[in-house]
Amino acid sequence: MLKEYEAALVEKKLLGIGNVLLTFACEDIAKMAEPGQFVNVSCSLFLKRPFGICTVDPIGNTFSIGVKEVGAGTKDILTASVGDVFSILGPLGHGFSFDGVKKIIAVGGGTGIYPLYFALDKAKRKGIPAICVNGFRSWQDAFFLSECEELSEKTIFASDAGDLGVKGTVMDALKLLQPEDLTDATVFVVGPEIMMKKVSAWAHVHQLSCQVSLEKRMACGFGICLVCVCKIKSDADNMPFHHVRCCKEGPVFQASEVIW
Amino acid sequence: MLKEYEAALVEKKLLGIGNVLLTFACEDIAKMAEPGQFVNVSCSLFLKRPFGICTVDPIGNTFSIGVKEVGAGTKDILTASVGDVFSILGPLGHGFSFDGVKKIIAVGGGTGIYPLYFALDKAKRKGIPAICVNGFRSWQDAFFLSECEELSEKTIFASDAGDLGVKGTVMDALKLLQPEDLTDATVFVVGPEIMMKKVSAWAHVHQLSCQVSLEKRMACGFGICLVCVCKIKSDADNMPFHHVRCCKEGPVFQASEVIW
Amino acid sequence: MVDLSVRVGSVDFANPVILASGACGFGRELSEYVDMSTIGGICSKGLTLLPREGNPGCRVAETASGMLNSVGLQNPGLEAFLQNELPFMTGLGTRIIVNVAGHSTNDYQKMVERLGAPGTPVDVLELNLSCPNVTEGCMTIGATADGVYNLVNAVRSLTDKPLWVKLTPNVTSISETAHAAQDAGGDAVVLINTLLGLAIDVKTRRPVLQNNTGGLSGPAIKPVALRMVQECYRLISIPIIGVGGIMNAADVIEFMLAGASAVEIGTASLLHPAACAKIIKDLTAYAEDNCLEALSSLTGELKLW
Amino acid sequence: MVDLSVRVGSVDFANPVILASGACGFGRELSEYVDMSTIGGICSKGLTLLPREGNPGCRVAETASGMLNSVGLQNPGLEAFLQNELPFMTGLGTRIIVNVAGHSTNDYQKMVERLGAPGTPVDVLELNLSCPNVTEGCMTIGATADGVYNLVNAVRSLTDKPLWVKLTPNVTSISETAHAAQDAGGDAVVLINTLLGLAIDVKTRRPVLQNNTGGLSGPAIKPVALRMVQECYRLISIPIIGVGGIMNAADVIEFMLAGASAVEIGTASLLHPAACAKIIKDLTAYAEDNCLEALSSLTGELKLW
Ligand SMILES: Cc1cc2nc3c(=O)[nH]c(=O)nc-3n(C[C@H](O)[C@H](O)[C@H](O)COP(=O)(O)OP(=O)(O)OC[C@H]3O[C@@H](n4cnc5c(N)ncnc54)[C@H](O)[C@@H]3O)c2cc1C
Ligand SMILES: Cc1cc2nc3c(=O)[nH]c(=O)nc-3n(C[C@H](O)[C@H](O)[C@H](O)COP(=O)(O)OP(=O)(O)OC[C@H]3O[C@@H](n4cnc5c(N)ncnc54)[C@H](O)[C@@H]3O)c2cc1C
Ligand SMILES: Cc1cc2nc3c(=O)[nH]c(=O)nc-3n(C[C@H](O)[C@H](O)[C@H](O)COP(=O)(O)O)c2cc1C
Ligand SMILES: Cc1cc2nc3c(=O)[nH]c(=O)nc-3n(C[C@H](O)[C@H](O)[C@H](O)COP(=O)(O)O)c2cc1C
Ligand code: FES
Ligand code: FES
Repeated sequence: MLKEYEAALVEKKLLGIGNVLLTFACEDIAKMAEPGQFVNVSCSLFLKRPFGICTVDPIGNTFSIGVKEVGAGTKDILTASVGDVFSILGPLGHGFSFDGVKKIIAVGGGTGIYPLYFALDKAKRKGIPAICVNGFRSWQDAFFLSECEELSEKTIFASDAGDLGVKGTVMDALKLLQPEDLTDATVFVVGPEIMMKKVSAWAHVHQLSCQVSLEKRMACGFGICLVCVCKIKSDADNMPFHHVRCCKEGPVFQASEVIW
Repeated sequence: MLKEYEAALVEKKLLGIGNVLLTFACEDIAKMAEPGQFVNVSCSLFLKRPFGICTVDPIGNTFSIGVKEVGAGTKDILTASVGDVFSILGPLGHGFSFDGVKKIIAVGGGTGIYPLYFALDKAKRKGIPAICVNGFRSWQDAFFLSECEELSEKTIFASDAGDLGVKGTVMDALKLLQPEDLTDATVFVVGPEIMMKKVSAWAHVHQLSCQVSLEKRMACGFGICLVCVCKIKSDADNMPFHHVRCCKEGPVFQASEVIW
Repeated sequence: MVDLSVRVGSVDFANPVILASGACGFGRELSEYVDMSTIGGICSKGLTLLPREGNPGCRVAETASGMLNSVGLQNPGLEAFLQNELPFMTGLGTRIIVNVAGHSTNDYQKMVERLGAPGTPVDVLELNLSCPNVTEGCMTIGATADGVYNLVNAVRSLTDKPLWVKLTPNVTSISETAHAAQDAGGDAVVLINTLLGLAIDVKTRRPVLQNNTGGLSGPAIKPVALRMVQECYRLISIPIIGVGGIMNAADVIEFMLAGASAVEIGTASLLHPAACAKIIKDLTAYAEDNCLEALSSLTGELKLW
Repeated sequence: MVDLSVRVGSVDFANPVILASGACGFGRELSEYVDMSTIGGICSKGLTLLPREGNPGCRVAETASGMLNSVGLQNPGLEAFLQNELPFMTGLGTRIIVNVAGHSTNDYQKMVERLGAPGTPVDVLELNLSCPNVTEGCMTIGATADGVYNLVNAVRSLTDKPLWVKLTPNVTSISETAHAAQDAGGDAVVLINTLLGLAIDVKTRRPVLQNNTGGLSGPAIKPVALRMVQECYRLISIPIIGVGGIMNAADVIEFMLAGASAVEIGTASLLHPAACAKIIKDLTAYAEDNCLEALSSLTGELKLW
């Protein structure tokens, strides 16, 4: 049986402006989670809040999420103290598929870097080479720089401000990849929708398989309320699309299936 | 201008089973409060919760309330930690009148002892002699025993269980008072409604002036919503009673005016 | 300096924040916490022709993000109001709205005639057709379009003052009753009064409120109030005053976007006496941050999907 | 051992806790968290004759102690349900209720005929006359007593299975629509579906929900639901299933005291997948602590003032 966990916050680590890594004690999630899966975390507001799983420590029985403050719920979560207990559901959803993946180009923007970090970590452990392309607004907003470099064969950063890596977006950074970087690569993208859409198109042009992690407003997070649906291409006759649950069939989808 | 205070909890002191004295930092309340007045204290539920002011320290700029856990709101307040900040309105309402009071017989039951303690303290400072009659369920539930003894010329305790003072209620304890104890006395009663009603009747029989502190469910606590009314005798022609605000005209009323 | 002023029909307000009926008394208590001349207006406790002691027993029940009240229009009656309260209110330096309740059409007529006479220092009469806590009049009248039409029609000619009609949300179609108010000559509708609700004490197996049911107010009802304001904004042409669960400046803006020309603050004042002042301060900051020349330009600016 | 079982008309339930339509899918996901054979029953997501993809865009808005949803009856349609979902539900070992929605009387008739045929492993049909998120049928039908009467009447003769009629709270008089359901041969009424509400995103100046409005559920609406259950309990004679904001065992008891024979748990399951199991456990403890022989004895035991 699955269950809802009462998990204590065991560590808070400030990563960058408004970005904090929260570590929770929860054996089951630490042991079961796969990259791309998420947890739904209680806060003082009515609904839980979903966050991609960033790291797991199946020995220490902890896992972590990276949280950026964007509203009342994340604010509340970030003001918690070590020792505070949260109701947490997880690991939820379908993460990245590693089936037949020979090389990864991980493209991340903002908080999208958290689940990608977990994917890079798994890739490293499986001996799958990875290239990492991360976009930030500016140097001050950046985090996980050396961590991503450590897990990747090649790392390219981009910043809107131009004070870190390439000036521009991840699209500008992708241009720096060499043809051999693309050979046999699968693209994993997590970030703002507009970025994922563009990277998907880029992957399509280069005939690379591409997986994206969609973010929708959720309620339950485990598939019973149908509020979180994404438009997915349908092969049914009179139906151009299906509404598919982001929390259950996703959040990671094959980019080729997504109707943006 | 009056204002709503953001007051930090500075001390928590366990007094007896489920009874805790909470001290808050708030200069204005510490300086302005009179015995019988109350504060309305925020909790995690929708409405604030009213509590009689128990002690003030106008030098240290703190005041305290005694809280007994009876439901979700008091439970929440009692789980707070030192340093936590509460929204507090106060001092509210009309407290005990000391006009012409020469001697006090303070009759308290349960949490009613908290505001009476404040009254005893003021009486002592004003040089008004006091007799204190407190009822508890049992010895385990008792608190403020030596504190009340210190402030009173005579103290009688009663307990339902009989393991502290007289076995029985405050009504049994009152029987132990000597005729001279009653001379020139004003009775202050705070406790369960049934007790206040009985003590009022006793005071009436002995022709003693009596003040009672009524407890009604409140919302605002400062007189604008009219949900907290008590039935007070009316001298209007075709109107046997008036609905009077417990939080504003009360909580302390002349017992002779109250329609129970 | 941003312009917070709003206009509701012929009456202008320094800002859109009005204290709601029944949640500010006659202003005495709140005036100890807030400089009342800085608020948009104040609406009196619901008045009846004769004094009323209201309902007996427990009159409040806490609910999730809200409360039920069953005060039942306790008020000093028209005469005592005119003598003791109205002069005080007049001194506050803000717009004065008087909430008028009654058992019968005749009651309303008498009160409108008196309060709405040219000389009285009253800016607006708010017809309360929506109090859920009395057995006659009020919500019974406000429950049907005919009831609303007939009542407003019966008092319309008795005064030149603006008549606002406060409607109950406990209806199948709020736009129908709002339309009736408009058709009968109402100058604005006030949406919404409380939702009829019940709270039960499991231990005693009795309703918490001795009146059994009560009116639900507070943030719990905000989504319903916003929906009704929006619905009426699309379907009627007189101004709307939005009420229901407003706790902060963002809530006020939501109501204005939905179509409210002004708003009333009820339960928020019970929780925080200076809520209205804080809201006005935050509205100013909002208007500045968003380079709004006039806050009133927000009214109805919601873009539906 | 206390007896938690309840009877609603001819159907008995192991306990009064039923999973509400739209907040449990077809039981698959919750069955990973809860032993479904321990709960009173499960009500399917609202079904329509043909598959529906539901409403586009954002479908959820958080509110104070509640949420708005605008799912709009996304469901696989009758045939796919019968083929893929009903067999799974049958295997859960609990009572099965199917929530039936439609655009027209004809839709309802076809579905009732098919689902209500003697052989189908369905215990109860719940007629959804109350979904606020579709433009035709449902709430439009449920908004008037005539609409309810005609619809229930049109399907009554098509099945021998119990028909529960799920009503909308967005009406002036819930007892009138409940009465209509009773008069037309409904076996029970289910009170309440969601309140119609609106949430606004101040930044974008658009409704949060792409359907503009949505249905309000959760503790915010509990006082309204309790009031409607109580009102109908006094005025109709068929059983009532109480729904709306139930989060814990105390809430269930409140609904039963108000007159509910059983209850449905909606939003609580979204927040806590095992909410129903916890509630049943706590109900057992409550019954034991209060020396109740049968939990069902609570129904209607509220003593009004
Ligand atoms: C599968 C998934 C994984 C996520 N992973 C992370 C993560 O690793 N780190 C992280 O910081 N955030 C992540 N998010 C986003 C995070 O859930 C939202 O930022 C959070 O719910 C906002 O809550 P709030 O109360 O602070 O903001 P609100 O006040 O609710 O909203 C503030 C803003 O955030 C947007 N928003 C709110 N909820 C969501 C949501 N569920 N999805 C997308 N946008 C939303 C709103 O439209 C609004 O503009 C993830 C979301 C999903 C669905
Ligand atoms: C003027 C005044 C002074 C008070 N002084 C003290 C004090 O010094 N110390 C103290 O511990 N308590 C005091 N109380 C009572 C205290 O306010 C309640 O115990 C508290 O509000 C209960 O909140 P709750 O959420 O824990 O209980 P709830 O869950 O709200 O209720 C639990 C039980 O308490 C009763 N109750 C709830 N609110 C009130 C209320 N306002 N008045 C009376 N009964 C209520 C309910 O009927 C119920 O039976 C005072 C009340 C008033 C009105
Ligand atoms: C304690 C209380 C008393 C009220 N009395 C009245 C009244 O006398 N007349 C009236 O029209 N509305 C009355 N109301 C309704 C409010 O004016 C307002 O319409 C309602 O509470 C919703 O707004 P809110 O959520 O901001 O409180 C009362 C509300 C409360 C809470
Ligand atoms: C996401 C969601 C979807 C719903 N879908 C349906 C539905 O398909 N059919 C129906 O009759 N009610 C539906 N409802 C209403 C619930 O069954 C229930 O009546 C309502 O939510 C109130 O109960 P609650 O407060 O316990 O959630 C839905 C509710 C929610 C929250
Ligand atoms: S959030 Fe409930 S189904 Fe996805
Ligand atoms: S609690 Fe509001 S008037 Fe007394």
